[in-house]
Amino acid sequence: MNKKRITGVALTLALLCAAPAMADEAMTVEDLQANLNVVWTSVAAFLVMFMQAGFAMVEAGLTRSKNTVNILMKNIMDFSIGSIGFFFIGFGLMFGQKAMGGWFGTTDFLLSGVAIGSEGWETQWDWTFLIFQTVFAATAATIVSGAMAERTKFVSYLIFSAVISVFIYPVFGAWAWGSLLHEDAGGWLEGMGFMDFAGSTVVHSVGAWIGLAGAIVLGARKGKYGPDGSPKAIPGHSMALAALGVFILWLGWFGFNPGSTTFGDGMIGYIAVTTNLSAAGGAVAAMFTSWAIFKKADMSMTFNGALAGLVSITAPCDVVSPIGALIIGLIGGALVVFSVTFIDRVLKVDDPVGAVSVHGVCGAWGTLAVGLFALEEGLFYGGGISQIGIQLVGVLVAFVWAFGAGLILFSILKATVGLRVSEDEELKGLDIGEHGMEAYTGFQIFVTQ
Amino acid sequence: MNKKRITGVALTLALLCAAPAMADEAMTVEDLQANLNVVWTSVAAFLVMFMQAGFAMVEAGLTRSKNTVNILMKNIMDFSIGSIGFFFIGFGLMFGQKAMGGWFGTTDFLLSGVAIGSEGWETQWDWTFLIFQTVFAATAATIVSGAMAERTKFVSYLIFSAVISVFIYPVFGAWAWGSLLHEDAGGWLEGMGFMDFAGSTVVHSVGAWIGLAGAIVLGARKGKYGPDGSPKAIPGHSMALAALGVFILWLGWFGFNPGSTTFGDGMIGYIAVTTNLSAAGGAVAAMFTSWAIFKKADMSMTFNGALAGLVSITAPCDVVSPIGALIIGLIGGALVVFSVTFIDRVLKVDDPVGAVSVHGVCGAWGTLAVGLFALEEGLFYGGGISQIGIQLVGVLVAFVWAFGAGLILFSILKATVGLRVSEDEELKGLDIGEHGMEAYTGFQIFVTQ
Amino acid sequence: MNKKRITGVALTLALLCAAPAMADEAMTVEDLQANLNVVWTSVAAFLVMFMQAGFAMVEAGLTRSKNTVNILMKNIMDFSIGSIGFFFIGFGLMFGQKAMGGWFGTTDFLLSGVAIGSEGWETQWDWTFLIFQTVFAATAATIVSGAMAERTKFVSYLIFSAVISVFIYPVFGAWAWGSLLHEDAGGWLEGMGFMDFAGSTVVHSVGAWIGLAGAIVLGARKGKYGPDGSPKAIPGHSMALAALGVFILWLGWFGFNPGSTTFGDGMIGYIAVTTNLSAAGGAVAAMFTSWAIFKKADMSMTFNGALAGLVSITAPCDVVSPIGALIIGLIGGALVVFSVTFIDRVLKVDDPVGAVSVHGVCGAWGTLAVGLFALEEGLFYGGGISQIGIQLVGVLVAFVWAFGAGLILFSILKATVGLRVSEDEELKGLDIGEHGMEAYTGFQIFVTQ
Amino acid sequence: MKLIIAYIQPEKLNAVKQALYERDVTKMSVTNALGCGQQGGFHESYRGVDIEVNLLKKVRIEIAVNDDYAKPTIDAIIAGAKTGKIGDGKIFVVDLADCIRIRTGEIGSAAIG
Amino acid sequence: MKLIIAYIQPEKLNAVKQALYERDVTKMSVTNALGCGQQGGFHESYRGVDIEVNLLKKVRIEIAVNDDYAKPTIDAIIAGAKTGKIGDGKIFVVDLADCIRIRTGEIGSAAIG
Amino acid sequence: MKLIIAYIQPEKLNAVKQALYERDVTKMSVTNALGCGQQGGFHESYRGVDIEVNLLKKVRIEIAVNDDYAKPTIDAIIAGAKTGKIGDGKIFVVDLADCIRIRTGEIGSAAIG
Ligand SMILES: Nc1ncnc2c1ncn2[C@@H]1O[C@H](COP(=O)(O)OP(=O)(O)O)[C@@H](O)[C@H]1O
Ligand SMILES: Nc1ncnc2c1ncn2[C@@H]1O[C@H](COP(=O)(O)OP(=O)(O)O)[C@@H](O)[C@H]1O
Ligand SMILES: Nc1ncnc2c1ncn2[C@@H]1O[C@H](COP(=O)(O)OP(=O)(O)O)[C@@H](O)[C@H]1O
Repeated sequence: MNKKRITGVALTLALLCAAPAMADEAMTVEDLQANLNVVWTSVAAFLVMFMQAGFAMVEAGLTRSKNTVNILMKNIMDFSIGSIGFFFIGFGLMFGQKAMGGWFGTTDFLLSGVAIGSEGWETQWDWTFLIFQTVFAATAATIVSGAMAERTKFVSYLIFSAVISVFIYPVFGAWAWGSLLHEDAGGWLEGMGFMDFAGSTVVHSVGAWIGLAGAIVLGARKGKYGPDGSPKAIPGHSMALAALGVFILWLGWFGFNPGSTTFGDGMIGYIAVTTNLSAAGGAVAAMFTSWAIFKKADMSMTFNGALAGLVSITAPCDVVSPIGALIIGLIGGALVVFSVTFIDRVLKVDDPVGAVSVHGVCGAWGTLAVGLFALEEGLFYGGGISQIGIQLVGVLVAFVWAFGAGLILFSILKATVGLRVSEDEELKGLDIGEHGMEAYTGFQIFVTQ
Repeated sequence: MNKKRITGVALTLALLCAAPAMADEAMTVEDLQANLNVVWTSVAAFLVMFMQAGFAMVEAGLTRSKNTVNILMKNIMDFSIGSIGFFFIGFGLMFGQKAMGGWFGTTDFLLSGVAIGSEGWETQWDWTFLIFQTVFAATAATIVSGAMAERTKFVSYLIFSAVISVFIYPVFGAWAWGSLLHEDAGGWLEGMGFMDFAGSTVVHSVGAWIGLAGAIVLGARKGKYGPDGSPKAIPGHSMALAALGVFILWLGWFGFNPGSTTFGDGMIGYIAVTTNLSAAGGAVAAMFTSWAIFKKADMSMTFNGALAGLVSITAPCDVVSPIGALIIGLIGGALVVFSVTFIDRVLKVDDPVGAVSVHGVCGAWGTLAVGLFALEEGLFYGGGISQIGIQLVGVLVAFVWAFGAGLILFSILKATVGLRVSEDEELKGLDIGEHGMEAYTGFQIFVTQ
Repeated sequence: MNKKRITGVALTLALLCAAPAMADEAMTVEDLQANLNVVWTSVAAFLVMFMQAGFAMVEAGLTRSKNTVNILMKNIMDFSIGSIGFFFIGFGLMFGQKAMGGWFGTTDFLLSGVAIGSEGWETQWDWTFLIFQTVFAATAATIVSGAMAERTKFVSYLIFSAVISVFIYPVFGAWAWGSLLHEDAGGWLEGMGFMDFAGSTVVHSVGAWIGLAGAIVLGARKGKYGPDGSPKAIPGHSMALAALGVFILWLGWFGFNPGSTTFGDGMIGYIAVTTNLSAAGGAVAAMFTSWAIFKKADMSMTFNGALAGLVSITAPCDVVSPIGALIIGLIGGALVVFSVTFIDRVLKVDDPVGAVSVHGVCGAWGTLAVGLFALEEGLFYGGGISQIGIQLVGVLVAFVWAFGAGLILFSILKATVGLRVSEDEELKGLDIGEHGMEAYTGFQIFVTQ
Repeated sequence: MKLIIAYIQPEKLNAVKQALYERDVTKMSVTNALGCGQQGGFHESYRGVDIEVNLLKKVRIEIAVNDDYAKPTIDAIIAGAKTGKIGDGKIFVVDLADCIRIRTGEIGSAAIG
Repeated sequence: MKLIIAYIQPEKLNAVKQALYERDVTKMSVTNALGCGQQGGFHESYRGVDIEVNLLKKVRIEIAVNDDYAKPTIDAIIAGAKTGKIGDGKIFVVDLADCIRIRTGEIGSAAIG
Repeated sequence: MKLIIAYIQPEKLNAVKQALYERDVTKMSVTNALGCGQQGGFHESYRGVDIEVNLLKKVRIEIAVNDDYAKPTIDAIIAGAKTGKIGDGKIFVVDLADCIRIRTGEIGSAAIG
């Protein structure tokens, strides 16, 4: 039977006769709120899904044209493999009833407890929750590709991307967000009072610390550091794509943060305001900071700054004032410039798109900012220092877990399938080496590095 | 009077006084559900409209830079002409009361029965339904431009694009979806029990079979086949645009499939899950299939695979399990690789972007998959073979109608205004020939074919 | 406390127990409508925000590759600075209680009257209203960058962009839309009966007239006019980006116009229909007009035409019939071709992307069209000529205010920090001059002007 | 030794390469160029303003050959590129004073092939 | 016959073409090039790291002429390209051993124009 | 005077520039080119159809030098570009009949440096 037809008819009836057309028993206001929550959360999930396009464009734009096909393939594959893997394994690990005192879930794999097609199926919340969580998991995974761009073996990438989506991300997620589906399935971190509303740490830092581990194990791109260790610029091939990507991400974040209410009420608008102010602050601060330091208003820093503001406000977006949000964004934006420079020059870790700074460092900053700016718990509002202590624990645990798991994972891959492409392939470009094609046929491209 | 002000005021009042501010008679829960349906269906329609950008980017990216302006013009014009034509003629043909036992509609042109500005106008469903159906019609039309890219005369394109939107698509639509507006206006195919929830056949196959007819009547692009008939590669000019397009389409599909409920409840999330799993499966399967056959993970095949998964799940998205959806997508993704190769090498039909394989072949597959995987009617779930028989009838009828009407239409155009540009124009590029300009001024582009 | 968890739980409860889980007192249907309005208005705001990406792509695509970084920087900065400035100052000026008989607001800066975190906070409308109005303000500001592209000093741009968002736009907004937040805070123009539903004049014309003033004060780009004053073509560098931008804007307009109801009911669908028909009409009319005049179907005119249709229908979208909307769009599309040519050849004002024609001229046309086509007030529907008189007043006032304020502002800047880059910088490109980098590293780009 | 420089229509490159291969000339260097010659330009327009385009896309081939190969090489280029229509292109021949293979340091005729 | 190769500033191309036309030199081939000479490079930076850019955009013109046209051609290029600022460019003159028009097979001086 | 034309691997450009600077050769012009030589091409494929790519990316350097600079220049190019692997490239030397500096009108040897 064609549901579409039925609803069409039902609607027509409802409108024509003004009789309760939908239900055996009358629909209640609460049912409707539940339906509204579904609509809102679904739309938010779609916006977050679209962030994949944003990441793809940013990462492609900030790398060289000889590696464009490769980075695009990585982006579509991490989302595809992640969507499947999270459905089978990750979701249950993260949201199922917890084993061993809140360390990981053991139920709800494939949402198997939810009968399909049965009575009341059409008003189910769980599927909407699943798609929303799936796109979050994919976000964490996709962050890694940026930090490891232009030199990672494709087959290795597929493997570790799967591991991130089915294991590293959901396990940490279980600790911090385990109770989102079943109230009594909470993880140990949230049990302590750790606050990370939309995932500064859970999603962004986790992804970034894995990426950091990857960038370290891989080593820098050929030509990134001179013989004397001085960093060289390897400019990306399209600032237009990079900018487009950032705008798409900014849009997607309105799904990410306000969507994390998973509830259709005025908080959506409020969180949209804090999110937007922080992003704007990030862009402004990064621009002026880069201008002051480098004597030019640097574009890639400015756009990174907007992302920095967005990552920073992800954890505190629902508990801070708009002014607080703006300050958090401004600091995030300044921070990202220093962090990129520090990682590039001092740590000498080669992160082509600045993913570690944007998602890792600013993710940590945003998480800590909860302890400072939260209207109830924050230090600056008389909430004392206990919350910031808890936040610090969460930040550190995320680092240890994600960076540690990443190091182990990448070391194993390095020793087995190999993590890095050959020198010759890196020189010619991964597009030809891994995929046997070029991204911009016909265009005369002149790359001497 | 300014509606905006009124609603603003009404809202303020509603919030301040908590009194029923909207209505002479009290609003009911059913009224609200109707409003929620409007919001959801409108948002879904906008997402589907955005697929036009996706198609434009995919088609531009997979063709040569000398034809970019032309393909972009075709994309905006099919949407524009289609929107107008469907409003005047197509909509009534499709959804009006049916003449002659369900063959086509004869009422509701311009939604003329719906009084504008009258009592209750603001709660009308019909306009939302119209915009939703308009963007669907435009999707069918736009598929054709890809299959006929890089050699079709622009003026001919405008003509046949209009014919598709006002006649070929809506007539078939009347048969399969005729009752969506008026319950008693059903077409003969749906009367038989044909199931195509969101249009694997109605939208995608119909568009693709017309495109197939067009590609055949046109003949291959110069240089596509060697003197011995061996296919040559004519690489597209921007994999970045192509990838962006696929991500946009993937997003748009969350309007296409879940939106086809036109109803705000939990089915949105469920269909989003099946849709996403199938898309992911399609990408993964296409990648591994291309890898196995061509020894390289082919990018354009992988991205085509995601679309293949999306097209495949479009018909069955509401009646299959997530696992079923994943399998449907995996098969669709593998299928598209073989189909592209088969059409290219054996049929020797030149379809630059793979539209026939993606939308036609996988559309047929998805429609048949209903008969196999539907939880109630599907063969694999004990539903017997009757449904698959009905689905087969629908698939064949779509082919005969769309391919046949296409052949006639293109043959007439060929004999009159002419369907194909001159050899010289094809060589120089349609951008210069048809539009007197280039797409990438300043860029050194080196095309030797 | 983690709101996310609570709502998740609440939902689960609501679904499992079907008990009123949300509230101390029972939620009413009106509460729900308010929640639905929040969801809809927020989604609409996000779509409008995404128009920033559209503007960025259109402006980048229609200018030369040596100025791409600069135009992208301008786009992100006007949104960022605008978001912050509008929050602090613009919003209150526009929507606060009016001083001096409706000239500007003096309250509600930072929405300071709205207690954060208090009882009922979560159902607040004001924040949603703020984010929606913020993205509108940013739209007005961003229009200016197109008209002044390829020669404006970056630091000057930052300054005047801020002035537009915090002063020029909100003051005019106060006159026409002042009552949207507080019913009794209406401005003098709306008091007269001026109708501009979604901002043909308030947003688009205001932005464009400022841009016109800027383009005049700046003077034309080097090489734009020959020694004899004949206009030269300076083709943009990427029609693909320009087209993508237009599609994004078209999508965004479904937030702009239907979103301006800020109310979730059937008017959304209705306005979507009128908006879409007008856009389609604009594209079609512009194409055929350019074809007739220039003998070629000009792409940039066609895409400008779609925008012209969209701008034209912005004021009258809620009060005209679909046929009326189509006609308005057709006229707008034809108008834009003549206007671009007129401004280019006769006025000899150099507007690289046609912003003055698209947003200014068509904005004025759309505003006047209310007086002609409005089903109640319109001349063609027996409404007499009084409304068109009022509309004309609004159009003229907008011109005088925006163009005048712009002239003053730009003259001051010219005399102080300087408005235009040096000749040498203009030649080399603003990307290198202002930002020390190039947009397309590696690509061989051959620009001889 | 001679350095042969040829400007041809872009779409003839494959045919020229083919013709060269048949005459055992397998080394060459190719760049893209814009040519201005007898072949008429054409009009483009942008936003209603005409543009006279008289720099047309060409391919530039550079081939260093020993003297006895000069004639066959020229013949091959003509064979591959000639259509008889204006715009077919030109071949320029320059004396080559010396030639060095970077890899081996060979010089003169030995280095050319 | 001479082959004249000139490197000029990109924005001077139109002026040079104009000057050549006035002297009846209507055939030429143009490529884009990067030049390194006396003209100072400039600094770019990317993500805070400096890049020394000393390959500047130039246009390369190649014109084959009969001997008596060499001087006017060179004069025309100078007339069109000279600003007196460093970076104006260079002209190189090479003896042309032969010239063939592909379309007709004409050779030598007859083929040049 | 000599005009030295060298085709090298793109990634060797910086090394060659370095080597030239060390020998006081600071002026040159660079274009991108596609080379076909002894170095094997490779396979690409697109949508399952193979493409034989035998035009490989190269960089073309053009340097005008006085006769006594010819040898050091060639040596420098070899020093910077040589890896010993096929594809390293070639150097062609052509007699330069004349050289003019556009800015000053200087001619001959004086104009070269
Ligand atoms: N004297 C010349 N100097 C440099 N390039 C030339 C000269 N004559 C012709 N060319 C090149 O050859 C191309 C074809 O020349 P053209 O005169 O159009 O054709 P044809 O040789 O068939 O008469 C030109 O576009 C230009 O690139
Ligand atoms: N010896 C040379 N060999 C090759 N190209 C040269 C040589 N000298 C100059 N050029 C080219 O000419 C351009 C201008 O030279 P430059 O020395 O900067 O200016 P000027 O001639 O005004 O002193 C350079 O960028 C380069 O492309
Ligand atoms: N005879 C030739 N004429 C023109 N260019 C040549 C010639 N021989 C070599 N080249 C250029 O030099 C490049 C390197 O030549 P190749 O034979 O591959 O390497 P190697 O010199 O190491 O044997 C080629 O790709 C081509 O660009």
